[in-house]
Amino acid sequence: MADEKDYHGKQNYVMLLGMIGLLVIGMVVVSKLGLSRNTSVMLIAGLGAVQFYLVLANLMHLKYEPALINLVAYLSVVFILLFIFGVAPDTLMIPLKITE
Amino acid sequence: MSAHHEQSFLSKYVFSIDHKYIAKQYTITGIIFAFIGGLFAVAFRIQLAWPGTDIPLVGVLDGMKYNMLVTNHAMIMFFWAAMPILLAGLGNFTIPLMLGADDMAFPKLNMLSYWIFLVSAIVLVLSFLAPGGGAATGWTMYPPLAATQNVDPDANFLVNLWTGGSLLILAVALEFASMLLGGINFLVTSINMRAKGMKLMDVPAVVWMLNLATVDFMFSVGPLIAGAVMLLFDRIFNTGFYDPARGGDPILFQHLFWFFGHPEVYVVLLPALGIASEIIPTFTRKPLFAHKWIVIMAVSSAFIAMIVWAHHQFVAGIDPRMAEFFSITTIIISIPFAFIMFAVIATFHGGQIEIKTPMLWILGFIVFFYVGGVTGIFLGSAGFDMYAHDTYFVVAHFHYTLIPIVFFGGIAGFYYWFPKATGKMLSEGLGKLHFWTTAIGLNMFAFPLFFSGLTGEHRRIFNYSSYEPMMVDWILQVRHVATYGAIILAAAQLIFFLNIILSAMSGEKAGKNPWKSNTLEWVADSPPPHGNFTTPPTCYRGPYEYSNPKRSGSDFWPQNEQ
Amino acid sequence: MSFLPEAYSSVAPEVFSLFKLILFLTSFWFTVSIAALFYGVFTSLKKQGGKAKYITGDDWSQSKYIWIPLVLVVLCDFWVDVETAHVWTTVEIADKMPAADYEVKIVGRQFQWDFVYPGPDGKLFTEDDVSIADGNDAELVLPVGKVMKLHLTSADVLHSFFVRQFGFKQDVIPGRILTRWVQPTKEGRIELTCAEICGSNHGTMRNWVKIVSQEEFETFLKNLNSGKVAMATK
Amino acid sequence: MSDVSIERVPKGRLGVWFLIAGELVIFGGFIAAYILARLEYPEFGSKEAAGALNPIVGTINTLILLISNWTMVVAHEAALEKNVAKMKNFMILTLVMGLVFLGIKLGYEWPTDFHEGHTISSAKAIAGAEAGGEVMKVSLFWSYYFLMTGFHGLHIVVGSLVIFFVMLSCSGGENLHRVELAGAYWHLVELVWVILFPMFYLIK
Repeated sequence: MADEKDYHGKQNYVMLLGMIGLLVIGMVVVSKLGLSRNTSVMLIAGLGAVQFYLVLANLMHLKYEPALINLVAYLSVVFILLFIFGVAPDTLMIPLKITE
Repeated sequence: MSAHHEQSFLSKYVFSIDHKYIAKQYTITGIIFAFIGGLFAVAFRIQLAWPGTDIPLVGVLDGMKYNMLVTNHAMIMFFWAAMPILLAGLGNFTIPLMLGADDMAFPKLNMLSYWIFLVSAIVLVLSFLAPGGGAATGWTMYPPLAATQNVDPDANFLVNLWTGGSLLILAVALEFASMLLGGINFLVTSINMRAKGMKLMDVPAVVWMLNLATVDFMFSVGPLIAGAVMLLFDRIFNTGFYDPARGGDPILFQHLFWFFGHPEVYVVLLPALGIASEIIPTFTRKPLFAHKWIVIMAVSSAFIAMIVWAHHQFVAGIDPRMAEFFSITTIIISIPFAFIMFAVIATFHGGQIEIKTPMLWILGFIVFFYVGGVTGIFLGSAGFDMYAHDTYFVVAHFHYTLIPIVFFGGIAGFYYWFPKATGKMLSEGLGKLHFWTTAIGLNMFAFPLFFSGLTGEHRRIFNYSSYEPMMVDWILQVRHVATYGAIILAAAQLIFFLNIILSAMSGEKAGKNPWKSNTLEWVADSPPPHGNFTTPPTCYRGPYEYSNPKRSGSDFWPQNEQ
Repeated sequence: MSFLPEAYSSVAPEVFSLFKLILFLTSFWFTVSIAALFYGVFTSLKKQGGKAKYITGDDWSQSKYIWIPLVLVVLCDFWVDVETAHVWTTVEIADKMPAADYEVKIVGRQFQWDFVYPGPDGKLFTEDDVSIADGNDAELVLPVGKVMKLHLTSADVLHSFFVRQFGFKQDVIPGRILTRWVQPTKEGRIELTCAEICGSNHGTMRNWVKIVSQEEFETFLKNLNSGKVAMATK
Repeated sequence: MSDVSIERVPKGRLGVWFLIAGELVIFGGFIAAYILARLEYPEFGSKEAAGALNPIVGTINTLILLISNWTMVVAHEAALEKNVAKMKNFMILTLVMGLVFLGIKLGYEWPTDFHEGHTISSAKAIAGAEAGGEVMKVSLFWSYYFLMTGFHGLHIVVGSLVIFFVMLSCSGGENLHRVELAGAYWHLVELVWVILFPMFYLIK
């Protein structure tokens, strides 16, 4: 293997674990609050995104990796979002077509 | 790994972890399948020209058989011929050699990906033997047809798995997995194992293009793998992802399919352009015109390629506003390719052009690919695609893109690197004969189809007798000419095999650098030993320093020389 | 283009003229580029003791020879985009659609087209709709000069509603109804084909479009509602 | 991207990251398909569908998977400190957690759903407006649910095997860098579950 000198900073994983755990609980609570559907979906999606970032950046050490790896990792997410936004208008269009 | 160590026959030729042998395995497998696919094409071309003829091996074609041949012709040519030859074969051979590396980053992974590929090929062949014959749904596998054909909802899932459609989907998924692993290998190798002193712009354009192709593949194939699994489940577990009768949405599959299916075209196109950008400077003895910009444009085209997919679905019933957006992006993508083609053409001016066989093939590639390229504008324009979609205009268009890419580009690369791969030269005379016959075959076959397509002759019809306007005299003539062309195209490849056999028996020895080229692969012996380079080369300059005034004596300046 | 079919609908001429525009532009660029290519090749073939020019194309004095053409290409692209958007909008965008005089529902099934006309109440999607299902002989009867609203759907798999002379096609999707419109401009009997592979007999899926004068169309509707048309079923 | 910063990366790590990107796109394909289908069919949130899943069990499972990721990170730190014994213990803990997750999913959740008559192709027939007769839309949710949780479970199995063999190969204290690679793959499983959990259990 090439050089194994590790450029990963130390970090407090217990705290990280706690944060993500709280976010999970938070999502469940939000889903139980009986808010209007859109708000709850928004909130849950937001919390989920935060967890996603925490896991990716800290657990998987992405924030210590060089630019290229960040590019690759985030591009994969970007293209999927692109796909969703590209197709969403199509799937949303269907009900109104049926009822014509 | 250490250079030059003894290997048993099996570990050297069969379970080889040497990138050069894996490249040869890919290429040979690809050529075999290209031959099978070609025979399929000849068979249904004969049916089109002379309906109801009893064709040897396949018999008289009815609608089902015809659809099956068309479907598997496309599938084989795309996934089991173009991909292994132009991506896996070319990449495995050139990337380590041109970067001055001793092998791929993960040789064992490399071997694994070839063997997965071979398994996928075997599954494909099995799909022909399944009850009901192979898949006959068109290569796009649009559900609900693909989700229900030959499927018995009450039978258990093994029965439904043992059908042409299911096996084909399985084979495609396996093939993608193999190419994905191979792609990881390409990228890691090109990033980590470049020769000492090789900066990004010293990397030859073909390696750039291969990596771009791999990136496009990696980021676009996921949705189709997911979609293929869902389609398979629709077939074997009676789920309803795509079948409206079970509550699904057939258009969703089309999106999943084309999100991959369009970048796939660039996955095979970019390596071909890369081959051109290697061969042209070598035989014009000139630097590649605006090398940096060609790379930049290739990168941008690789990105735009990800957001044009829906132009295959203009008439599929998608949201019309979306169609307008995708029409614009589709026509925008012509800009980077226009630039690349202009730059390539500019490279010829003021050179010392020697039209050896590889150069001849590349000239053919440029001219014929131009035809395919400009006719792409017609179809990219949603307004006219409404009429031309699914007619022979489309067929002619994509045969004018893919045959130049895979045949002309790929074979040019083959003639160019064959001396390096085997140490023997190929015969110039036979090579030129091969070129002219192939060129005649292509144009006889594809060009007339533009006209019959314009009259609205729609595709995938096994017998036009039910359509009066399609039975007029000149269209019948067009079908005959096209069929003769297809037969010539197929027969011309025999010259190719003859050429290879002759060179294997009595080809003249190729030196280390028969074409007087700059890039690093020509530093190694031909054929390069296991481990490629006796001493790892160091890179001092860009790959296209031909006729540099600073260089006295010779008109080329290898990358590894001070 | 003599190869293109005769136009039978109000939009077909626009579609075909779009084709001519693109043909003009692309053939111009094709000729220019290929001419430049061959000029380059034949003026710089290998000569004894000749030396190639060292042109990197990095500075503007050289690269302008491809940047300027590129800008022109972009302009042509823009032109094509504008024309495309115009044609596409007129044909496909629902709210750009002219007011419909009549409606018909067209159902593709393996391997034939069925046509559903409004019943006595003159409205579609009601109980008394009359459907014409007559294998490959069923005719889609349209009045000349009137705007016909087409409700396209399928009963089993994907098909594609394609009448060459109308200049457009539309895939029909089971479980969805897509609305397009056509305004026939000539009387006559032309072919309605399926342009999306739909199974073993896709190659025989052909019906007829019969374009008649408005009076004949009215009488046709009357006969339909009084069950005088063959194969008409409620 | 300057060359230096790239060539500091060991090739193994690069390879794993490209693999992760590829896997992310594949999962992304499923997730995108699910989201799009869900936009199309509001009844996904109905009592027979998302409503029938038990969020409590899901939450417990999520936390278990989360803790297993934490133990994996600790194992990696131990590997950095060349503390093989600690590393092995925490990797074993990770494996146990992974198996518990699978146990709950395959041993409790899926059987309950089956018991309630929800299978991958289970259907509740409702009159379809234009689809001709009966359509069975509710089944779609369960198709997606079983498909995607199954695919995720498959990755947990693969990840556990990877961790197991890496553990064996590192038990002598050699090639410890593999621990991080195995860990990265294991975190991918968590990464995906972070999205799957709310999508299936919480959004009604």
